[in-house]
Amino acid sequence: MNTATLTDSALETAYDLECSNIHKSFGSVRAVDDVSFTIPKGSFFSILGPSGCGKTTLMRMIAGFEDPTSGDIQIKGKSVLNTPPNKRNVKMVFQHLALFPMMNVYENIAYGLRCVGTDKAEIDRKVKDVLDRIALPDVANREIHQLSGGQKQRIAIARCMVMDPDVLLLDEPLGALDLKLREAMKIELKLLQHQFNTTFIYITHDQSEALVMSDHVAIMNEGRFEQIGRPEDLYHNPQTSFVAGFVGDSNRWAGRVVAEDASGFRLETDAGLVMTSVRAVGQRISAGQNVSIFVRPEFIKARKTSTPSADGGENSLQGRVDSVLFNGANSRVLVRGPVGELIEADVVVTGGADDLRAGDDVTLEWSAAQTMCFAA
Amino acid sequence: MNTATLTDSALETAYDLECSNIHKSFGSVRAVDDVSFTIPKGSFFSILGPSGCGKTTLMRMIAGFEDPTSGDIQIKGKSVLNTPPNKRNVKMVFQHLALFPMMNVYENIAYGLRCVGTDKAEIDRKVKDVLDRIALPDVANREIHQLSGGQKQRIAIARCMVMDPDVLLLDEPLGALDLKLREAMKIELKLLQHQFNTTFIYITHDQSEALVMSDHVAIMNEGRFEQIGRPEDLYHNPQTSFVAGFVGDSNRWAGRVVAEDASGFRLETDAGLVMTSVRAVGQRISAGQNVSIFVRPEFIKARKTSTPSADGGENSLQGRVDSVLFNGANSRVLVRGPVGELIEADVVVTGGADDLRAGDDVTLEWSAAQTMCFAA
Amino acid sequence: MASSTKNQAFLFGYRAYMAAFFIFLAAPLVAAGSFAFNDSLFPALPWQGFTLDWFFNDSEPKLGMFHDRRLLRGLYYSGIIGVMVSLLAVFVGTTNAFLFVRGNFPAKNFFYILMILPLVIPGVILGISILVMASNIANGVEDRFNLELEFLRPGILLVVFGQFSFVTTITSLVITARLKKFDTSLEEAALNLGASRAQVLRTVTLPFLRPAMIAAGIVAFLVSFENFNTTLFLVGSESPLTITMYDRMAKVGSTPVLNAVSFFLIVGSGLLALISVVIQRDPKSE
Amino acid sequence: ETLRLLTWGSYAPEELVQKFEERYPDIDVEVTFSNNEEMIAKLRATGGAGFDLAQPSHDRIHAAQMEYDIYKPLDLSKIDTSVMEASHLEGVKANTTIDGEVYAVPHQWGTSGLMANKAVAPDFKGWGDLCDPQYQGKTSMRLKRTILLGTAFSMGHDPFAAYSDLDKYQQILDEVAEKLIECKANIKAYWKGGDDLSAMMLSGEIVASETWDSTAYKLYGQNKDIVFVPPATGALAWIDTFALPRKGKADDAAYKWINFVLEPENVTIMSGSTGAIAAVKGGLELLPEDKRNAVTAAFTDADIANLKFFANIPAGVEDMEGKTLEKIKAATGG
Amino acid sequence: MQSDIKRLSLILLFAPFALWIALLIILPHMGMVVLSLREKVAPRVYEFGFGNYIDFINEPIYWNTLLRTGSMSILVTFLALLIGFPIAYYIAKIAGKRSRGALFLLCLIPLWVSDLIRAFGWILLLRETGVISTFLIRIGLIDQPIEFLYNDITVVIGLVYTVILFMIVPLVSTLDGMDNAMIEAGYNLGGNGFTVLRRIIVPYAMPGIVSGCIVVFMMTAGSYLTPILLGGKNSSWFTEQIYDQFITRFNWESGAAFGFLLLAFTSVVVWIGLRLTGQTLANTVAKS
Ligand SMILES: Nc1ncnc2c1ncn2[C@@H]1O[C@H](COP(=O)(O)OP(=O)(O)OP(=O)(O)O)[C@@H](O)[C@H]1O
Ligand SMILES: Nc1ncnc2c1ncn2[C@@H]1O[C@H](COP(=O)(O)OP(=O)(O)OP(=O)(O)O)[C@@H](O)[C@H]1O
Ligand SMILES: NCCCCNCCCN
Ligand SMILES: [Mg+2]
Ligand SMILES: [Mg+2]
Repeated sequence: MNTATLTDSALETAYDLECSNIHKSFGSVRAVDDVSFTIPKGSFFSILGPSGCGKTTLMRMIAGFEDPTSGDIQIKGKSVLNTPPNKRNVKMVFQHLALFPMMNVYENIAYGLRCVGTDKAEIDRKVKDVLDRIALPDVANREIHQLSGGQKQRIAIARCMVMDPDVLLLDEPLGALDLKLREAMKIELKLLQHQFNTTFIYITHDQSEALVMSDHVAIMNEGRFEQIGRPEDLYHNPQTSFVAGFVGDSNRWAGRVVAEDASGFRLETDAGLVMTSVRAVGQRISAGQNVSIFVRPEFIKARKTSTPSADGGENSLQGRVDSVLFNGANSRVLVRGPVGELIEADVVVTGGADDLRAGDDVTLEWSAAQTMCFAA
Repeated sequence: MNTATLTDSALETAYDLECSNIHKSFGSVRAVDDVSFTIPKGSFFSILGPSGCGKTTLMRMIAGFEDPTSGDIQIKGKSVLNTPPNKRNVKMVFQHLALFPMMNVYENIAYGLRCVGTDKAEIDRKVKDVLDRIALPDVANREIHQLSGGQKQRIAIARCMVMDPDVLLLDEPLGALDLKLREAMKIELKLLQHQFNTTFIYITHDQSEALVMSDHVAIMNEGRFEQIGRPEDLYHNPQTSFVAGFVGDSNRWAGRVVAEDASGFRLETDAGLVMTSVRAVGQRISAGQNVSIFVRPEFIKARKTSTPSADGGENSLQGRVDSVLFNGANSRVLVRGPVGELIEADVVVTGGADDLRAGDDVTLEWSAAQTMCFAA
Repeated sequence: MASSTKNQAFLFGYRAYMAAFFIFLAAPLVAAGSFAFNDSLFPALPWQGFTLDWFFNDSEPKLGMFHDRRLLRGLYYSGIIGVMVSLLAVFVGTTNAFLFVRGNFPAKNFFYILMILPLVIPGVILGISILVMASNIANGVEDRFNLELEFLRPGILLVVFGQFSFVTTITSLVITARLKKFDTSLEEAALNLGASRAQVLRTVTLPFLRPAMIAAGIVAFLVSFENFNTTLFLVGSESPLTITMYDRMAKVGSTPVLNAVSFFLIVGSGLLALISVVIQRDPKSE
Repeated sequence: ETLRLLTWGSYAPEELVQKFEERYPDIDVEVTFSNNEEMIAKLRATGGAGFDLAQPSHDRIHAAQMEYDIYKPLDLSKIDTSVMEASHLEGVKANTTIDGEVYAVPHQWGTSGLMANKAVAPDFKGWGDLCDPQYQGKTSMRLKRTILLGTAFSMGHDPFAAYSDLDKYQQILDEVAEKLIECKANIKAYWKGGDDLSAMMLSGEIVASETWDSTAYKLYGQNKDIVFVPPATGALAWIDTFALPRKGKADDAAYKWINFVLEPENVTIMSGSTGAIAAVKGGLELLPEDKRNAVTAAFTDADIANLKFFANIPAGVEDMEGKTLEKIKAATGG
Repeated sequence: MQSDIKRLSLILLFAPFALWIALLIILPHMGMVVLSLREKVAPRVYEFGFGNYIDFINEPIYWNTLLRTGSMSILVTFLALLIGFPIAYYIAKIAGKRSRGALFLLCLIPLWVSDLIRAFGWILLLRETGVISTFLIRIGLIDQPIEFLYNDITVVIGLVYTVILFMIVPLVSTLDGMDNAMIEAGYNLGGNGFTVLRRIIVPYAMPGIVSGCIVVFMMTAGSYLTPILLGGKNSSWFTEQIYDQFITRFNWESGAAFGFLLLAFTSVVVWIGLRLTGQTLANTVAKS
C-alpha cells in the first residue's frame, strides 16, 4: 500500500506534480515514508491524515523547504530536487497565511512579482486583475489587520496565484478560521480553484474539508499513503481499516471471522455480537482470522421493536436506547446492545410522537454489504 | 420575548438557579438586556448565541465577577447579589480552563478544599474520589503541562466538582480543543453531568454542542434571550427568524406573503420563487407582509426529474445540479433553481449509478409544514 | 477583575497608594527641575523669584546652560558616545537575537546565560575590569614594543566599550523577544514567492524587527547617556555630561545651571522614552 | 591643537580660557576638573597620557612620580620664573626634583584650616573645637588627610616630622583616629565638596567647619560673619603647581598657558575664581578686592608666619592614612 | 552545501557575540583576578600572592562594609518588591487598557534620568533647610527644621527610588501574561484575596519576582552615587571602598581584589536566592 497511483485514465498524460518514493527522516523519526503519487493538471488534490502523520513535511519538501532523504519530486516533468525554494514555481498558502503585516494588500500581492523583477505597470495590472478574480477589487490599499478572516484567506491565495504557479499548496488554510466561516470558505475555495484552473494540493486533518472540495484525496497515516481515490471511493470502499475508521463515522469492533462462504463472512465481535458481511473484491481474509469490523451509523436503521419490521437488512440486533443525541439533521441514538456495548445509529428526529426516546426498545438493522471488515 | 420560562411542569418546584430581569451595561454597551430564566435541579442547560451576544457577561454575573446593573440572581432560592464570588457555591470552568500551571493536578484539585479549610485526610480522600469519577485515577502527581487537552478538560471539571457546587458554569470549555477531541468530549461531558447529577450551565456558540448535550437551550442574541426550550423544540419550532437561522442549516430567502388562508400562506421570494407554508400556532403575519423564509436542506427531497414522482410534499421546484458536496452521510447538492439561485438539499450518495451528479436535472420537493416564515 | 477590586473603599485606598507612589517618583525630579528657575546662585531655598537665566543668560555669574561651553561639550560627548553605543549594541543585539533564536549549537543555554550576565555585574566592576585590561595591554605593548596604543587609554573609545559591554545585553533581550514572536513562515512565504535570502532579510525580517531595533537603540542611548558608574573609570579628558555635572557638583560647586540641565534632560529623555514606547507598540495589538 | 588641562575646579575660569583662546586662536582649551588623588589615578591609568598640563599640589608629586612615572621634567627656560615668588619656587623645586630634573613650578597657594560663623561661634579657634560639645551637631569636616594632620597638630604632634619614622606616625594616626571617632557624634556630616559645605554653612545648618580657604573667602562674600579661621596650631599650607604629564602632546601650549596665567591681570582673574593667592611676587596685592579683604580679615602676620606647609608624602603614608580614614568612617559613633 | 551555508552563517553570528563576551567580559574579569593576586612590595615591585585578599580578611572594616552593603541591598530589594508589587499589579491587572500604557510610561520616566540628578533632587528635598522640612514648618507641623538627609534611611529611600523601576518592569510583564481567569478561578474555588495572592498570583509571578530581585539587588550593591551623596557620616558602601582603592589610594591591586570579592559575594547571594526559590537565571532574567 505504500505506492498508489490514480486509476483515472486521463492521468497518464500530463502531470503537474509527480513524487516518487519519497522518504524523509528527522533523526530517528520517519516523517514521510516511501510516498509516491502523481497529480494531473488542474485538479484539486487533498492529503488527509491525523496530526503528525507527515502532511506538512511532505508539502514542505514539494515547496523546497526540506530536502527528501531519498526519492524524487518532479514538477511538470522536471526534477526540482536541486532547485532552491525561491526558484520553484510552486506557491504555498501557509496555515496561518503568513501575510506580511508590514505591507498592505497591494504590496503583499506585488511582493513576488517584484522579486522576479516584473516592471511597475505590469505589476499594477496583474495585482488589479487578481484582486478582481478573487472578488475583492477595492482592498488594494488596506492594511492586513483591516481584513476579515475570509478576506485574508483570499489575499493569501491571490498572492500566490498572481505568480501563475504550476501548483498551489495549501497547508490547512482554514484551521485558524471559526466554525461558520470555515464552512463558507470550503465552498469558496473549490470555486476559486475552478476559476484559476490550477492544480491545488490541499492538506487537512478535517475529513469533511477533504471530501467536500477534492477531486482526489490521499489518506496519509504515519508517513505513508494508505489510499488514494475519489472521495466517494474512500468513503464507500476503504481499502484499509485505518481509512474506514478515519473517513466518516463508524461503529468499530474488534472481532473474528467465525465462518466464510463464497458470498461473505460470518463475524463475531470480542464481546459476542454476531453479524455478516459480504466479500469485497480482492479481500483476503479467512475463517479464524482476527478482524476489525466497521459499520457506519447512517447505514444502521433503528426502529422501535414494537413497530412492524420492514426489510432492514441481513443484520439485526435488539437493544435499548441509552440516549438520544439530538443534532438536527445529524441526530444520533446511542443504543445499548444485547452484550452491553453502545452502538451508534443515525436517526431522524422530527419532534413528533414516533421519535425514539431514551429507554425505548429498538431493533437495529443493516445489510451485510454495509458491514466492512479488515484483517486486524 | 425578553423573558422566557421553561414550560416543563417539573420546573415549578426546585430551581438551582433563578435569574430575574438581569441587565448589564458597560458604559453605553448593553451586554445583557433583561434576561430572566430558571434552571431546575440537576439539568444540563446551555446558552447558545453568536460571539459578543453577552453569554460570558451573563455567566460572570452568576459567578459573581460582575454585578448586574439591575435584576436579581438567586441560587437555591437565595439572592446572591451581595455574596462575594468566593462565597458563592457556583463553580466555573473557564474557556482556557485556567488550571494553575504552578501546581500539579493534585494541588489544583485540592486548592478549593484548602481554601475552605478541609483537613488533610479529607482532602486526600476527596481528590482521589473525584479523580476516580473522571476516570483519571493515576494523574494526581502529574504537572499540568503533562496532560493532554482532554485530560486537562476533565481536571478542570474535577477541580470544580470536588467542591460539590450547586451549579457548574462552563464557558465554551471545548473551544480550545481540536476537532476530533471536541466531538469526543461532547459525549463525555454529558456523561459526566449524569455522573455528578449537578446542574450544568454551558455556554457555546457551536449549535451542535448545545443541541447534543443539553436538556434545555437558551438562544441568546444581542444581550437578550430569543427563545428557551428543548433542543428539538428550538430546531423544529423556532419562534423567531434569528433562532431559525442560527439553529441548524437552512436555505434562507427574503420574501413576501402573497396570499393567506386558514391553513397557511402563499409566499414569494424576492427573486420570484413561490412556495407555501402552514400557519404555526400563534403566528401573526398577514398578506402583503415582508417575511424571512427558511427551509432546512434535510427536508428538501431531490430526485432526478426523470425518475417517477413520489409524494414529496406541497412544494416542488425544477432545477439542475450545480455541484455535489460529498461528505459521507452529510452530503449535499447545490441546485440552481428556476430563477437562478442556489438551493441546498441533503442527499444520500451511495456511490451507485443512481447518485445525483453535477448537470442532472432534478426536482426539489418539500412539504408546506417544513417551510418556516417569520415577519422580517 | 479580582473581586476585591469591587470593594470601593479598598479600591480608593489602592488608588491613593498609586498616587502616592507617583508623587514619590516625581518629587525629586520636580525638585531638581524646578530650582532651575530659581533666580539665585544656589540651588536651594529660599525662592528668589522666577528666571530663565540658567538656560539662556550668556554671562557669568549666571551663565545659562546654552551658553556654557563645558556643559555643551559634555552634552556633545554624551551624544557621540550614546550614538556609538546604541549603534554597536543594536548591531550585536540583532546578531545575538538571530544567534539564540535561530541558531542551534552546543551549550546554547550556557552561552545564553553568558549573554545575560553583564546585566547583573555591578557597573563599577565592568568599568574597572575593562580599565585594568586595557591598561595592561597598553603598558605591555609600550614596554615591549615602545608603541603607545592611545585608544586603550581612558577616553571615548573605552567609555563606549564599557557601556556597550552591558547595554548589549539589554538590546539583545529586547530584540530577541521580538524575533521570538516572528513567525518564520513569513520568511518561508517570501522565499516561496521568489525572494532570495538577502531579499527576505531586507524586506521581511528586518522590517519586522525594526520597531524593536529602534526601541532598543533608544533604550541603549538613554542608558548610555545616564551612565555614571562604568563611565567614571574609563573617562579621559572628553567627559560626557554626567561626569561633567558630577565634577561640577563635587569639585566646583553647583549652581542652578545643573538644575537647568536636569530639567532639560528630564524633558528630553521623557520624550525619547515616549517615542520608544510608541514605536514598540504593535498596531495590530490595539 | 588642543590643550587638555587636568586641574582643580575653578582653576580655569571661562573668562581666562576665552582670553587665552583669543590670544592663541589655534589652541583649543579643554578642561577636566579633578583633585589630587584623581589626578594621580587618571594619569596612572593613562600612563601619563590624555592630558597636557596637570596641577597637583606640591606635596603629591614626588611619590607619584617615583611610583608611576607619570610626569616629564619641565624645561624651565620656557617658563618665566622671574615673576614667581622666590621662596615658593625654591620650595616647590626642592620638593619635586628627581635625578636633578625639576617636575613642577608653583602656581597658587593657599591654606586649609577652619571657618566659623562669628555671629554664633565667636570663640572658634582650633582644630579641636570641631569636637567641642557646645557646637554639637553644628560642625563639619571632610574625611580626608587634612583633618588627620590638623588634628594631629592640635594634639601637640608634628606629623610631618613623623614622616621619617612611620611607626611613630602610625601611633599618631591611631591617637587621631580615636579622637575623631569620638568626635563623630559631634559633627553633623562629613562634607564632600565645596558645594555641600557652602550650603550647610550659608543655611546655618552648621556654624563651623574644616574648610579650604577659598571656600571660606567665597562665603565671606555672601555673609560677612563667615570667616576663615587659621587654626591656633597653624593653618596647613599648600601650593598647587604646574606639571607636565609624561605623554602630553601639547607642551608648547602648556608653557604658553603657564606664562599666560602668570601675567598680572590674569593672576587677578584667576585668583578671583580660585580664591587662592598666586605664587607670584605680590600675589596678595593681585587678589581682587573682596578676596583680599577676606584674607586680611582672616590672617594676621603671625598666622602667616605660623603656616605649616604640607611635606612630601613618602611611600606608604597614603595607605596608612587611607586605612585610618576608613576606620573612622566605618566606626559607628553617634 | 546547504549545511555549509548554515554553518557559515552560524559562525558569522557567533563572532560578534564571542568578541563581545570574551573581550569585554571574560578577559577583563580574568585580568582583574590576576591583578588582584599581585602584591605590592615596593614602588614598582610586585609579587604574586593572596595578600590583597588576606588584607581584606584581616581588616574587619572591609568585610563589615561588604556585609553592610549586602544586607542593606537585601533590605532595599525587599522594600522594592513590597512597594513595587502592588504598583505592578495595578498596572497589569486593574488599570484600564488606556491608562495602563500611561502609568507604565510614568513609571519609566525617572529611569531615564541619571543617578546624579535623582540624588541631587533628593538632596534638595530632604536637607534640613530643604523643601520638605521648610514645608512642614510652614504648615506648622514642626517648629524646628529636621534633617532628613545623611542617614541610612535616606540611603535606603534613595536606593529604592533608584531601582524600583527595575522591579516593576519585569513584574508587570509577568503579571501581564497571567490570564485573569486564573485569578478568577482562585476566587471561584473559594479563595479569599489573601489566599489568591499567596497561592496563585505570587507563585505565578515568581519568575518575574526573582528576576526583578536579582537585577535590583545587583544594581543596589553596585551603586555608587546614591549612597555616597545621601549617606551620613556612618554610611559606607563597598563600591566606595573600591573607588577609594582605585582612585584615592591608587591601589589597583586591592581594588581589583575588592571588585572580585563584590562580584563573588553578590553572585553567591543571587545563587542562594535562586536556589531558595527554585528558579534559574535563564527562566527569570532572560524572560523579562
Ligand atoms: N524539523 C523537525 N525535526 C524533527 N521532527 C520533525 C520536524 N518536523 C516534523 N517532525 C516530525 O515529523 C512528523 C510529521 O510532522 P508533520 O508536521 O509533517 O505532521 P502533520 O501531518 O503536518 O501534522 P499536523 O496536522 O499536526 O500539522 C511528526 O512526528 C513531527 O514531530
Ligand atoms: N468589561 C467590559 N467592558 C466593556 N464592554 C464589555 C466588557 N465585557 C464585555 N463587554 C461587551 O459586552 C458584550 C458581550 O460580551 P461577552 O463577552 O459577554 O460576549 P460573549 O457572548 O461571551 O462572546 P464570545 O462568544 O465571543 O465569548 C460585547 O459587546 C463586549 O464587547
Ligand atoms: N591637600 C592639598 C589641598 C590642595 C587644595 N587645592 C585646593 C583648590 C580648591 N579650590
Ligand atoms: Mg502540519
Ligand atoms: Mg465569551
